[in-house]
Amino acid sequence: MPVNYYIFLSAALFCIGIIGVLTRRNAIIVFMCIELMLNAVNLLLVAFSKMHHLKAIAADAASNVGSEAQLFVFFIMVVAAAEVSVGLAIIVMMYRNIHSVDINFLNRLKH
Amino acid sequence: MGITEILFWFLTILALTGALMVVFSKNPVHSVLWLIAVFFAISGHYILMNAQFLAIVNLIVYAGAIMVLFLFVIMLMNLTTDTEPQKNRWLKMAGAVAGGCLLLVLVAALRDTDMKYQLAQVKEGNIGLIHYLGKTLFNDYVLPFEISSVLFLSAMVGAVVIGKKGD
Amino acid sequence: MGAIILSAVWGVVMMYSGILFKNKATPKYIATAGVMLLLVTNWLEYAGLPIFNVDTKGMLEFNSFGLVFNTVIFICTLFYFLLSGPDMEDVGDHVAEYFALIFFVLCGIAIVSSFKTLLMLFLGIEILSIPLYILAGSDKRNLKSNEASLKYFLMGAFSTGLMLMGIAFLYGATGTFYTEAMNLGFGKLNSMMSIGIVLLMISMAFKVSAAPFHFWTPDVYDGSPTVFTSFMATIVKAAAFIGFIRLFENAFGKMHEQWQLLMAVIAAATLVIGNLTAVFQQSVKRMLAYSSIAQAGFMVLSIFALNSVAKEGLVLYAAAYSIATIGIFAVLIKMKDYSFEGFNGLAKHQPLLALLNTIFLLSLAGIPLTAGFFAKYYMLLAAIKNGHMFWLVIVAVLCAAVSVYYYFRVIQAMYFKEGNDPGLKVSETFKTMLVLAAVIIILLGIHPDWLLTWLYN
Amino acid sequence: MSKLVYLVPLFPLIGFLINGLGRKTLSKSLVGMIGSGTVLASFILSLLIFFEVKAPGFTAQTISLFEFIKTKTFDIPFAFQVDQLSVLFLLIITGVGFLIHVYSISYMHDEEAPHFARYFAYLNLFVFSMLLLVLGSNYVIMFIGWEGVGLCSYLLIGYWFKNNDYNNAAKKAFVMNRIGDLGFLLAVFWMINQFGSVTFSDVFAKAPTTSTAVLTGITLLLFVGATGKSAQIPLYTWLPDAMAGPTPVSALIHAATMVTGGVYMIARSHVLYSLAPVSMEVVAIVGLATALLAATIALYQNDIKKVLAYSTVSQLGFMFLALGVGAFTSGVFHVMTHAFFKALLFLGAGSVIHAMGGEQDITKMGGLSKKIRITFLTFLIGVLAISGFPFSSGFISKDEILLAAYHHNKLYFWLGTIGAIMTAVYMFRLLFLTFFGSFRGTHEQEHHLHESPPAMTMPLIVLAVLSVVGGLVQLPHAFGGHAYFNEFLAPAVKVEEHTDPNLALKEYYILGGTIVGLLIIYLATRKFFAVDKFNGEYSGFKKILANKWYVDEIYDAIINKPLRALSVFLNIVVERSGIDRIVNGVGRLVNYSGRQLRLLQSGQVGAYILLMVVATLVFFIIQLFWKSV
Amino acid sequence: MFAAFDNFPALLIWLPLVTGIICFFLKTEAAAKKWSLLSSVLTLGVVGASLYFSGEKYSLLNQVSYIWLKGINSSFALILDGMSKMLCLLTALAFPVIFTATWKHQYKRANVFYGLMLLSQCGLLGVFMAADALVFYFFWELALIPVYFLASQWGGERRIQATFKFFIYTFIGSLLMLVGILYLYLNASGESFSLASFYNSRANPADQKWLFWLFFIAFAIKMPIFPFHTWQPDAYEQSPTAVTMVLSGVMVKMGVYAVIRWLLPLFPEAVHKFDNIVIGLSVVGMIYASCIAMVQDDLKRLVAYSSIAHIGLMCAAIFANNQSGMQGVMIQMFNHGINIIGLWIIVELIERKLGTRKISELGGIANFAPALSILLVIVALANLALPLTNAFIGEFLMFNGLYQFNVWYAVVAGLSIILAAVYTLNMVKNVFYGSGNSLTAGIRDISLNEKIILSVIVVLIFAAGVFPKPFLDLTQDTTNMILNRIIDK
Repeated sequence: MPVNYYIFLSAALFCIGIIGVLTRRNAIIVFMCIELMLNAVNLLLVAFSKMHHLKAIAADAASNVGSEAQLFVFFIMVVAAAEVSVGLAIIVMMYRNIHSVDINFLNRLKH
Repeated sequence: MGITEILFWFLTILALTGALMVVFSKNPVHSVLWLIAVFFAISGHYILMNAQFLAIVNLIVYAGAIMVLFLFVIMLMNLTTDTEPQKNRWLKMAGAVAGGCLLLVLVAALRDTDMKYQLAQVKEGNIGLIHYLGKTLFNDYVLPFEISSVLFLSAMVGAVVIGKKGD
Repeated sequence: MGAIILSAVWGVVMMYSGILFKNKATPKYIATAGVMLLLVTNWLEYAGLPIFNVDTKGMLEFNSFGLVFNTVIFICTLFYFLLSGPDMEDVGDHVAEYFALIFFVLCGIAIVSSFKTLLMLFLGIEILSIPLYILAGSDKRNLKSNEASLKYFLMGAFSTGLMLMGIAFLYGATGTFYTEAMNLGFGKLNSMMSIGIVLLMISMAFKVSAAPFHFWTPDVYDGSPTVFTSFMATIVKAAAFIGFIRLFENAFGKMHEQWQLLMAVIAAATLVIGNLTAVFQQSVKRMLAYSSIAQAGFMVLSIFALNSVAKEGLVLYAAAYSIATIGIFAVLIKMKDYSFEGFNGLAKHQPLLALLNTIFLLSLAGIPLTAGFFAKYYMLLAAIKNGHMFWLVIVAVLCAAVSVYYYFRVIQAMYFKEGNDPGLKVSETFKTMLVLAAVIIILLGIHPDWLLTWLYN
Repeated sequence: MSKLVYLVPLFPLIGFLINGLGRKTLSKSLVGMIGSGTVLASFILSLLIFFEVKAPGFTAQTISLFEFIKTKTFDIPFAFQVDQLSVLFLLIITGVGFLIHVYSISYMHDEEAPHFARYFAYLNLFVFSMLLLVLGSNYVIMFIGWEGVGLCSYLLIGYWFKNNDYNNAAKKAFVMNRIGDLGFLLAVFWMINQFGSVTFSDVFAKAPTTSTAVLTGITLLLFVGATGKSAQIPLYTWLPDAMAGPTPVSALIHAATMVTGGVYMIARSHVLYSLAPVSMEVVAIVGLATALLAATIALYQNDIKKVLAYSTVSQLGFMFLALGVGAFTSGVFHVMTHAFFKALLFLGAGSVIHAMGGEQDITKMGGLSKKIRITFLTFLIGVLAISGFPFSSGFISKDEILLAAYHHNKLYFWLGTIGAIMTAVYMFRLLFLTFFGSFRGTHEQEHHLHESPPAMTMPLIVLAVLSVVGGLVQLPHAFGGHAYFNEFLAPAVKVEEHTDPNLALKEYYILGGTIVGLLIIYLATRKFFAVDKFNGEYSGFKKILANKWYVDEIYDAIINKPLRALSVFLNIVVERSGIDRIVNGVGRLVNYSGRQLRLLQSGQVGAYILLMVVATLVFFIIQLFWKSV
Repeated sequence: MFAAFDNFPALLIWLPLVTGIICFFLKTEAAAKKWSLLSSVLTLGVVGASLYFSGEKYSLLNQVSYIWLKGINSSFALILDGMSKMLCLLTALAFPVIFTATWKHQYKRANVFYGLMLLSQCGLLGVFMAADALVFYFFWELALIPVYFLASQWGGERRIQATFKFFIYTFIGSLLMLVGILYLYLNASGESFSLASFYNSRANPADQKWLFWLFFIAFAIKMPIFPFHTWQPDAYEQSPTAVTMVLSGVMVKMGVYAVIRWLLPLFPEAVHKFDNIVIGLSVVGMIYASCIAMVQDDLKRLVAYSSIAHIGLMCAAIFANNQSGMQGVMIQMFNHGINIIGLWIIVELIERKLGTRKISELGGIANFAPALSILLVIVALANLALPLTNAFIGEFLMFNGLYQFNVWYAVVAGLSIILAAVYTLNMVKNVFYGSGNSLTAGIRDISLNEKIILSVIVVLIFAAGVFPKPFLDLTQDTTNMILNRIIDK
């Protein structure tokens, strides 16, 4: 499978995520879109890992080139999980205070 | 076109539509569900690339844990009804345009790289299998593994500090 | 290594101290002790007798540069604890947890100052950021604080996304996460690497709050409890810079010319925007937020130039800037009124504080005989030595002149305007620490070599 | 003896210091003694030096005191030069100076002590600077004296500083002198860069080998200086105003000595001038023009001192005419005789004013001849001398000048003669209006009238004698005289000999012409001017003359007002709302842009992230596409 | 780096520095005054001694060089050559005079005031002796900062804006200079800041073109030269007179000195290239400032503008680049300092006695305070360079130099002599002559110490005016050195 496909796919997902971040104003949705971006990255990493693996085994069948990328993905998931816990906590706190999750509702700080 | 291709394209389309629906569906709950669909699609891709461990983790962690968490929060705030006030149309437009341009630029830049003829190995290749990954993880990657625990600790403390009621 | 482990452990200790000791004051002392311990271990490691010997599989390296930098950071933290530690009690009743979070941040800093693979950089940055999201929002009932933490969190997460995308592309292009391994590539960048570099540049620029990715800074610094603003604006920013320069030197050093232009653009934009916007501020706190952007602009010059002078300069700059800013914030925290008028006539009622504050401000403005001068001096020297894009130097110089304008507004308020007594309550330790900080500023201003010689042994 | 020449200026300087510092403590009489005593001392010394110099075989000497300005490129010593010319001036200055000091003692008697002392301090200082002027062995020392006398005249004109008109007069004098001085200074620079020195001997030695153009330039610039100092066109207007000062001052500074500085300077540098014919011509023309212009103005002045002032200007004009036509000695000679009779006239006028209790308007006088006998007689002598009564000093000196002019250019001669005639006319008018007819003043003035004390009349008599006999040292051959004066000066100043076969004949013509002319003028003026019922109003052409051709007004209109306007313009428009506005504008611009950039911080996360994305986009484009092309 | 006290330059730095710092801790006003006076007199003594120990065989006594920053190879180097000595003398002379002249003046928190004064003296002395670019820059700023605080703490109504304008203006200049210094440092042989290595490694003409302006703008602002001068009248007007004296008497000379010591030798080609521009500016500035001075009503502003005119002449003469002009500037730096301080003292006296500086409100002071008036007239005449006063020597030489460079510059500049006479005499007339008014009738004549100080100044004026030889000899060596560097390029 040409790696370009994966590149474009994840690029597309990534950009969709960005668009989501830019166009929605519900904090949770925005956050979800960010998660989407992360997943795009994961997909890309895995694709690359398989690509490099393919290149590597041509030289040496036993090499485990590429595993580092997959582990990186694993760590990304770990971090994402932690981030989510914190992020949701923050959103909840904010909801407690203003009963809204509208990101633009809070703009006391400006200029 | 073999089964792989068919699966690939199916999953791809599923992922993209899902992603788009996440962005455009009015009701947050729907967004969550669509996002889960996207995750499934991506996990499908992982499996296609024989990265079973990641596929499973992705399902468990993301689709399972994280998304459920999201769902809880949304329910808790009962945002189910579409109450999101419309954002300034121009800003929205600009956002969409900007994202589109970004994609355009990326594609334009990546269209003809030496990657064009590179292949990503599918169906076989065993680095994605759990016992290989496990070895590497606990031999070479033990340090980051430990360090990520600090991350969780801080996240936990943070959740406590912020979430704790009172004061 | 010692610093990483110890700070992590001490974070846990702090958590429990919160549970064990009900007395609000206790954690402060434990924390102070912890930082001192950190200093000691770090020092031992610098001296060549590390406590922990961990095989990092080449993911971390502890060279004198990183260690000296850590020392600077820890010293700043010590000052920060002793000056502003007591004021955390006014934020909320999770004092112990705050300290714990700060220690986790320190752990992240220690990682960032010694990473050799992008994975470690990523983890370090995250460990360094996530606690900050919390600290920013730690004043829960205060909407500004909420807003700050939300903004910080959302944008931080977004920039993390960008960073990861960058890393992914770099991996795709080079097939490795190790910075040295990437650096082997000479010659023309292919587009994937360019994308990767640009994305990493952006995310790091975001972390150091360099324009045009600085937008979070004023709001977050303004909204967060001032105690933590002080921490974020100084120590964390400095740490982000060490990560920045490590990354770009080790990983992309050889393609220097090919991304230099963007760095110049960032530097110029940061200098101009930071300084000009600071001019019109009415609240000192917010002015300091913008000034931190402006100062970041100067530090970016070091990454733009990327030569030995630049690295020395960065360490010096980090020290000078952090200590001075911590000092100013420490005084600011004591004030009721954060507006410039609040400072009116301070010299009459608190001559010592006013004097020390003046020294700090002069240092930030880069007046000779203060550390700030040599900091700027090194940055300019590095930029000139770099050879091309001389216009950047002129921009920097003019911006430095503009910066005088808003720093001196405070001095003018303190000395030349009449005002009534703000009625500050300052302890003796506070004063002594502040004096000590000022002394350090002056000494570094007279003889920076006392710090810089440690970089070479 | 000439080695001690530095004592000559030193005495007055000491006098100045003593009187200046002790003005509070010293008594008036003491002050007067010191003031005049010091001058007397230097007069005696000058006499001694004079006899030494007069002795045959004397060569000019240079007494250098110390290094003044010395750089690698040039060297200006502080040195004096003693030769016939300087000694002559020494005598005039100290001699006349002494008399006037004595005169002043009683003229100024009712000033209170400190001001009295101040007055004498100034006078001494003046004598000192004047001596520097004539003694200096190079142009810079001369310039020091040159500006010094200017300063003293400024101080003395403004002596009664309560009165702002006087202050303005003083200021005007100083500024106009400054204009001249600038010319002088530039000439000095030119000389330094041309000859590498400003010492007379070096300069004159190198002069012949220098291009005429350069010499012309230098001499003309020097002459600019002279016009300022010696009140020639166009810078003469300060002198009449200078009459604001006490009368003795007018006598000493503005008649006898300072104003002749220019003549001295040109006589001193006759070597340069005689090599620059153009300058000579200019000098002559300017001199002649001044002589005529001033004379016409003098015709219709009513202030006794103003009349004398304009006559001074006119006489100076004659001197320059003489210099211009190459008769340097005649010019200098006229300086001497003029010093005698003009000082006499001024002091006489002073005595009159003194008698009239400060009144200066001659239309308010008349018939004083019986009241103040001595003054009248001496004044009469003065008038006769200046209007050239045969064999009086004035006659001889003028006669020489006119003859010289005649040989140079007939036209000059005739114009000069007209000038001389006018001189006689206005002097007689003055005489009649003052001393003849009936008294036109108020009654208390009439009662107050009295002869001045001997301290004032003595100098009058001395000067009167000098005015009569002073000329005889130069009595023409035709009248069995001999040019002792020229002989004396010959080593220092070039004497031009015109070999004219029927010189004697011309002399007789002139003599006859003078006698007849004076007679006519006497009767005519008596008829025209001695009208008792005269109201101070003139009309028509007379009015223009009475208003001095409106020169002051013209200067005011074309120089003062524009300059002032310019200054105001610069101050308000260029400085305040120009440069300074720009400077502050930069600051304001910074402020403004700050205020605008601030608005980027809209406070909305969405906007922030959007901006970030856009920036990212730009970065990508720069990095990926722009740089590759 | 801490220089021992075994030679003059070190002594001249440490003495005012240490005494100044001590002064901050003095309690009473009287103590502060006495202490600072003592210190300044000591400094004067040291300078006097250094004047005696001139010449080759004492060269060690007249220089310092201690390694300061190994890392960037800059050393704490000072030298005292003729020009430095001349200016140090001026500085050392100015401060006691200022202290005594303003003795009666009451300052709140006097200890701070005098402490800062001494610090600024230290900075000034440092600038005049620095033989290392970085040290030079340090002192350049060190002299500025205390003056800023002095002016905006103890100044007049609009002091904050005025002095801040002054500060930021000069600060921009010095930053540009810093850039220039850094560039030269990188090109200097062996990356050193020492004056010698700067001299030896001359930038190529192309670089000189812009480096010249980086430096020149800094110095031009300090002097100040015509378009950069607008900070000056405000600053002078608003500062307390003691500070104004420092500013105009000594600090202005920093710019002139710096041009001679740093600009000319470093960028000869550029100097030859731009000399017409600079001289043109200066000459225009002279006329311009003189004209404006004629219509000023505030004594301080009047003196300020006249000072601008004089400085313009100095700058022009420097760039004329010849023996005469250079010598003239050297000696004039000293003389102008003396004269203008004298003028300020008198202005200060008038303001303190009558509470106003408005010329229009004054008049007839000579009737009531003759001593004051006489002294003023003398100083005023010195200010317009009458022969036998000190200024004449300098201006004579400078005009001569200008004349050698180009006749017409000299002619135009010469007009300023006349204008100077006009505004100075106007001032004298309107302030001191005339019959006086109710305000001035109340004035008391000057007291003894004021009299003494002014007499000192008057004596100096005449001493330097009648017998300038010592001054000329003192600066001969520097003049030759600079000129050789420019000619032999």
